[in-house]
Amino acid sequence: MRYAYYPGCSLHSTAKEYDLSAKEVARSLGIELMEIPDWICCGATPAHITMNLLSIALPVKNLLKAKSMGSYEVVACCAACFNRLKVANAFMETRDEDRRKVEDIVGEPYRGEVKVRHFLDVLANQFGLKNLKEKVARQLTGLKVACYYGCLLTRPKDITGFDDLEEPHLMDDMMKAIGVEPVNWPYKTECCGASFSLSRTDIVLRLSRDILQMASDEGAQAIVVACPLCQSNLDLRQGMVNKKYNTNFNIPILYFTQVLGLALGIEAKKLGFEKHIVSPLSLLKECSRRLNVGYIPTKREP
Amino acid sequence: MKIGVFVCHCGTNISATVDVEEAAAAIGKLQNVKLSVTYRYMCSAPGQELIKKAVREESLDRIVIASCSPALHEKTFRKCAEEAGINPYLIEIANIREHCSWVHKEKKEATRKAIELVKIAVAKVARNKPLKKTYVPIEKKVLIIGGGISGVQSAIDISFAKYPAVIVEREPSIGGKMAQFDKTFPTLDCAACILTPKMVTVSQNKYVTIHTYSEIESVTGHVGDFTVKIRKKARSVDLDKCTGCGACFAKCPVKVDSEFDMRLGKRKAIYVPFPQAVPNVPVIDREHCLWFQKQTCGACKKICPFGAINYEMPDEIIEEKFGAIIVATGFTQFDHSVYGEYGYGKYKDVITGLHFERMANSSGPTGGRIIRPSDGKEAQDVVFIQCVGSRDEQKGVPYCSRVCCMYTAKHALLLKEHNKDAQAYVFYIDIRAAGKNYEEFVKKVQDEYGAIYLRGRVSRIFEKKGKLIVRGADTLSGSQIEIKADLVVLATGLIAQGDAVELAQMLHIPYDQNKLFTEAHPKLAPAETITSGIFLTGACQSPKDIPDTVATASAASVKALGLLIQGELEREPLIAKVNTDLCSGCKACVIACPFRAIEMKEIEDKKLKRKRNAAQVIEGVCTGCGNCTAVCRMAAIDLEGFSDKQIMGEIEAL
Amino acid sequence: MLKELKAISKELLKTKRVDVILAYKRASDGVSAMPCFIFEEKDIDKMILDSYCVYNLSNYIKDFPDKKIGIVAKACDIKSIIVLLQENQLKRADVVIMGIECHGVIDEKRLCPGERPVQDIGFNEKCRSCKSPLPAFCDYLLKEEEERGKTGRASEGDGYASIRKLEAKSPAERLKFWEEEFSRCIRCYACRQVCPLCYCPKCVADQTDLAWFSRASNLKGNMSWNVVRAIHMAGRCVACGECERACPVGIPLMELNKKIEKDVKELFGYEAGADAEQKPLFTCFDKKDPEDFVK
Amino acid sequence: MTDFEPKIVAFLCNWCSYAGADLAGTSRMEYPSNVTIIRVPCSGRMNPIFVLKCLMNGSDGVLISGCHTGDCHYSEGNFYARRRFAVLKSFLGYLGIDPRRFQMSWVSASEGDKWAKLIHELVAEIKEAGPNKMGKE
Repeated sequence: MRYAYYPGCSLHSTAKEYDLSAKEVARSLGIELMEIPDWICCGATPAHITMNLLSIALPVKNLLKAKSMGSYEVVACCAACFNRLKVANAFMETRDEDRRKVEDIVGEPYRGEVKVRHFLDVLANQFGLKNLKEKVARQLTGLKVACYYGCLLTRPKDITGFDDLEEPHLMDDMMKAIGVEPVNWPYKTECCGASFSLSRTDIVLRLSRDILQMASDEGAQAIVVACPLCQSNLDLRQGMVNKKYNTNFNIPILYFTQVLGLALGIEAKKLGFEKHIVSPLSLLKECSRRLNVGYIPTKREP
Repeated sequence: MKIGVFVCHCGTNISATVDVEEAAAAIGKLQNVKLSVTYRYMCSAPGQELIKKAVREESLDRIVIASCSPALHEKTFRKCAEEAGINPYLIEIANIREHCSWVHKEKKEATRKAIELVKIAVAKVARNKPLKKTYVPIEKKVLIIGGGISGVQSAIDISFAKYPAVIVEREPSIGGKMAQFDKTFPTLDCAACILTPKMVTVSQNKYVTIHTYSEIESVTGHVGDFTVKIRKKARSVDLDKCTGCGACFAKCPVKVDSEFDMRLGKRKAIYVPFPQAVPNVPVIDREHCLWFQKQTCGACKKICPFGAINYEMPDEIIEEKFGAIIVATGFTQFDHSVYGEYGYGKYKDVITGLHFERMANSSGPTGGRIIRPSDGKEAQDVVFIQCVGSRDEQKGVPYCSRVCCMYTAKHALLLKEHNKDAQAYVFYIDIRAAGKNYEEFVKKVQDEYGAIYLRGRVSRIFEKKGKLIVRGADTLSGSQIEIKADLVVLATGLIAQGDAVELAQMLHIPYDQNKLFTEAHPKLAPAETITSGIFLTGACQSPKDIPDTVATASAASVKALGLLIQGELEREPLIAKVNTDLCSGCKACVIACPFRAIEMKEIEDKKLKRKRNAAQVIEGVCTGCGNCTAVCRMAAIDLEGFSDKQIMGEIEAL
Repeated sequence: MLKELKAISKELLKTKRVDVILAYKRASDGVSAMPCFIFEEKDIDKMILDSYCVYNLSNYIKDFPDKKIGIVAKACDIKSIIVLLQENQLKRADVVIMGIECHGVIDEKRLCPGERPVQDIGFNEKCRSCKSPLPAFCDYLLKEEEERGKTGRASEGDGYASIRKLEAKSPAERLKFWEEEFSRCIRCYACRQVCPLCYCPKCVADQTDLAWFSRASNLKGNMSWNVVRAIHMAGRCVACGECERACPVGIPLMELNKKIEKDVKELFGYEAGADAEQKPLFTCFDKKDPEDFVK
Repeated sequence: MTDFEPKIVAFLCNWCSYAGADLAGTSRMEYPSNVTIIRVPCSGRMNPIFVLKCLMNGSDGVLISGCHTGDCHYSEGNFYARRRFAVLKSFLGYLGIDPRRFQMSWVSASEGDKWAKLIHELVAEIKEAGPNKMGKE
């Protein structure tokens, strides 16, 4: 399986570990991710709240780049990127009038022919959970996680449409498949407040608190996510949440690719666990005691 | 030939976009047109006077009215012509409103088209023939499809006029949805107390025949003479022998979820759906009966002292003739399992209003206790969510189900009456309490019964520590709220029966995009359908509360009676007619007629001086669809009112 | 075969099983065949039977109402008899069909005085797509005494090659083609008179009470006539080819009839003259009839 | 061709399509004025000669509209019409007459919007097809 790979800004900065682990997982499964040469912004937050056409043109530009690579399927990991790329395609497929405007901007005809998939979708539906199960090298038995999908992955349904809108389960299924226990909790798609991340921190803290609370109430040792914004909110803000609401959450926020990586027997150090604020190390140590996770970097590398 | 053309302004509805004066002038120049005038409202009394006067003074012999759609006023002007002494079929309507002034903005264009339309009408009317209405006998009996409150009411009204009525109900008992209700808003009298007397009256009425556990198999014919096949499903219990002693279901070992009690309670495999059922005769549910599944048991047959149990009973198909049909098939509940935010219907303690009715009912499955189906505990905090399925283009139906606001208020009140410590929360979009004493009722529920009304939608329901967490928005305080509820009651909307479309096609009545049956006119003919002789009542037409349902039932009955009391039925003479000189007797029309209204008959061919066969139309049966005229290569059969000459004339006029 | 035919005819007339026999006799040119109506046994000897017997005699059935008719018919002619039965123009009991084995008739257009063997003249176009030399639906089946070598039947092809060629052309070309053809029409209605299925008491073309289309022999009128004729033959024409044969100005009428024949076969799986019991094409429908052309 | 205003005849069945067009009016849906409506009881009433007559009479387009199959007021009329005009449509095309000139549609009494949309499309298509020169020497 070969795909054009669109990392997006997060995966090259705050979500490096997502990028690392995704690539590692892909490699170990023999999935080839070819990064799109000089890809540009996906048009998320700033663009699409300021200028609609731009927010379409940007992703289209990227999709055209992918097309020029001779690839007709693009994989994204960041939920926001995924969402923008999908929206752009839908836009170009359905709205003839505006399509021309966009085509003028990007200077090429485009009718949404380049298909866009989320890495989760590729693994679960393309590679297949059954095959994943077979590839499992480490039994992470006993690890309880809460799968958190956030808002951008599944909405709007008719555009993203690969998992249930109200009750998404693909990540849960995957965790089950690799022997991790997903807790049954209702906040899978609650808002984490990401879009207010900087403007209204208070809201973000409250919403993140609710999510963390629910997760720990249901006995999750970690929250598994597929979106860098969710991750940074829950991870980055966890300390502030604890301060503000004098709670003492210590819930690592892991990317599904990281957990998957562990299960596939990839060395933990290759999966960038050290990059987390709420360190998963102790959790992993515990695992490693039960089963050999391999070398765990103790101090965070610069 | 002297044709008079009368162009209507329709206030400004036409004249705003069509230059009526210019049009009238242009038409005045047409051949055969003796007079062409305009008037503000042709359909008004003075308008019609003007027409009659013109006919007298100008001795007109044909009339064209350029106005609104013939659907609205063709009859009006036919009558007008008759009064003016012209055959009512020597008029034509040019539809320059719906088909012109209302759909075009550019005055020049609209005027041109209006003239065109009138030209056509003039060309047609010039070829019209004076026709006489025909008369056919009427079968003086009414079929009522559905034995709910509307069907029962219709039957009572019709029997009151001493005309026979036949109710066909698919369930084992009449009574319909109302029989499942506990109390009725806003007066809170118990549904059973007001319904059952009616059920008994109708069952003892010598003018009314009731076929329960029966369905309509086919409907053919036309107004005054419908032939209907009714399938009487095998009840396995002899209606005449059974006395309703109940020994059989007391003995029956099989327990099944009761549909009547919304599966909150149990019934037997041989059962009477509810104590006051009419007829009070059990039916065997062959799906679950041991005898029909494994040829074992047979307890009911053994115990029955009257030998009323008959396992061999087959379905029976009876055929009856009717003069009119009243459709009273009612509604079914919207299936809320499409709502993921409410848990896709997988939470036991998320129920519908109808479940609540059964619980609140003292003779219901919980003996009147409002409980949590999951653990049977008394419910303290109950959340009611309105507009579930209603007013939701995405997942439900676009329309308002009209009764939910009221029954939810009623539920909130009943909750309090059953358990004074209970607390009701109601999520609503708007409160629609238009009805006598309705608003007052809702107010009472809010003020005296302390129901907390929250304006907003529920975004999610989930279980936590045995409670249902209901998260929603309170748009008035602009805040998010979470309620830990014991029970959530969804005010699910009213939708058309699953098989509404098949029935509509059987009856040839139209239905809308929501599968609700369409009335002949939304305002002026709400109880009729465009198919003459078929009438509508109750929720099969649109959601209705009990008062409105009963009102429409009586309305439909009056319409049906109005039809029946006519000695014979006046029929439009717009039917097919054979010119035997041209007919080759090839039978094409006979085979192609959807109504079998054409037969072959031997005629004396004068030219060939020999007998031969030619087609002949059976007047009472022909509906005037004209299919025969198109399959006849020799143009030997023609349709009055839409004759080949008229249509060809219209085409030539273009 | 002829001997057998004569014997049967004799019997039929003698026993009064039939009042008249529709058969072929030699025309005055000594070459071609023409119809003859035999009422008495003595005339039976006039009968001939060879590949010059082109005409579809069923056209004359309508001239003998209320008479019992014996008819000599080729497989193709019999189809039109079937349609007549189907359309109630004839009672099965009133007709005795003497089906003859036929391996193709000559192409009259190329017939010129002086007797010549059929192979030099060439077979009639319609024979190329003939399914079988033996009629299925008849009372007497008359077979050739000895194996016939030469046959007009083409081994391959369904006879729609020319139709497909026309269909492949551009609309403009087609319109031009047909306008040229129709412009030659002189409205003699020979096509109608010779058609065994044109039995209407008064053809729409002759109705004066209502002028269905221009009677004038201009392009408009000609086009109308030919289109109406073809549509009125839809699902009825059995491709006996008489109309085209009779057309004095050589309009390829079969190219119209066969187009519709092909369409109804493809659209509704309907074949004219296949079965006397089936309902005529336009007097019935199938709920699954194609609808893709409807918006 | 932009200045060419086509002349289109539409035969509407009285029960569905005519009522649908009425609804378009009551709902004030604007559409081009090129279409003139002739009312017939049922699409089954339509004789192929009517269509031919229109085309010979210089109409640029002809539309027949009836109830959706299964909804016919006379239960089956539109089924007969469908078969009849499937043949005619193909045949006219064979003669080289632009297939856009003769069209058929199902429009129910509640589909005023469909009717308006249909006319917009129809007029656009016929404009593309250009004036009907059929039967003109």
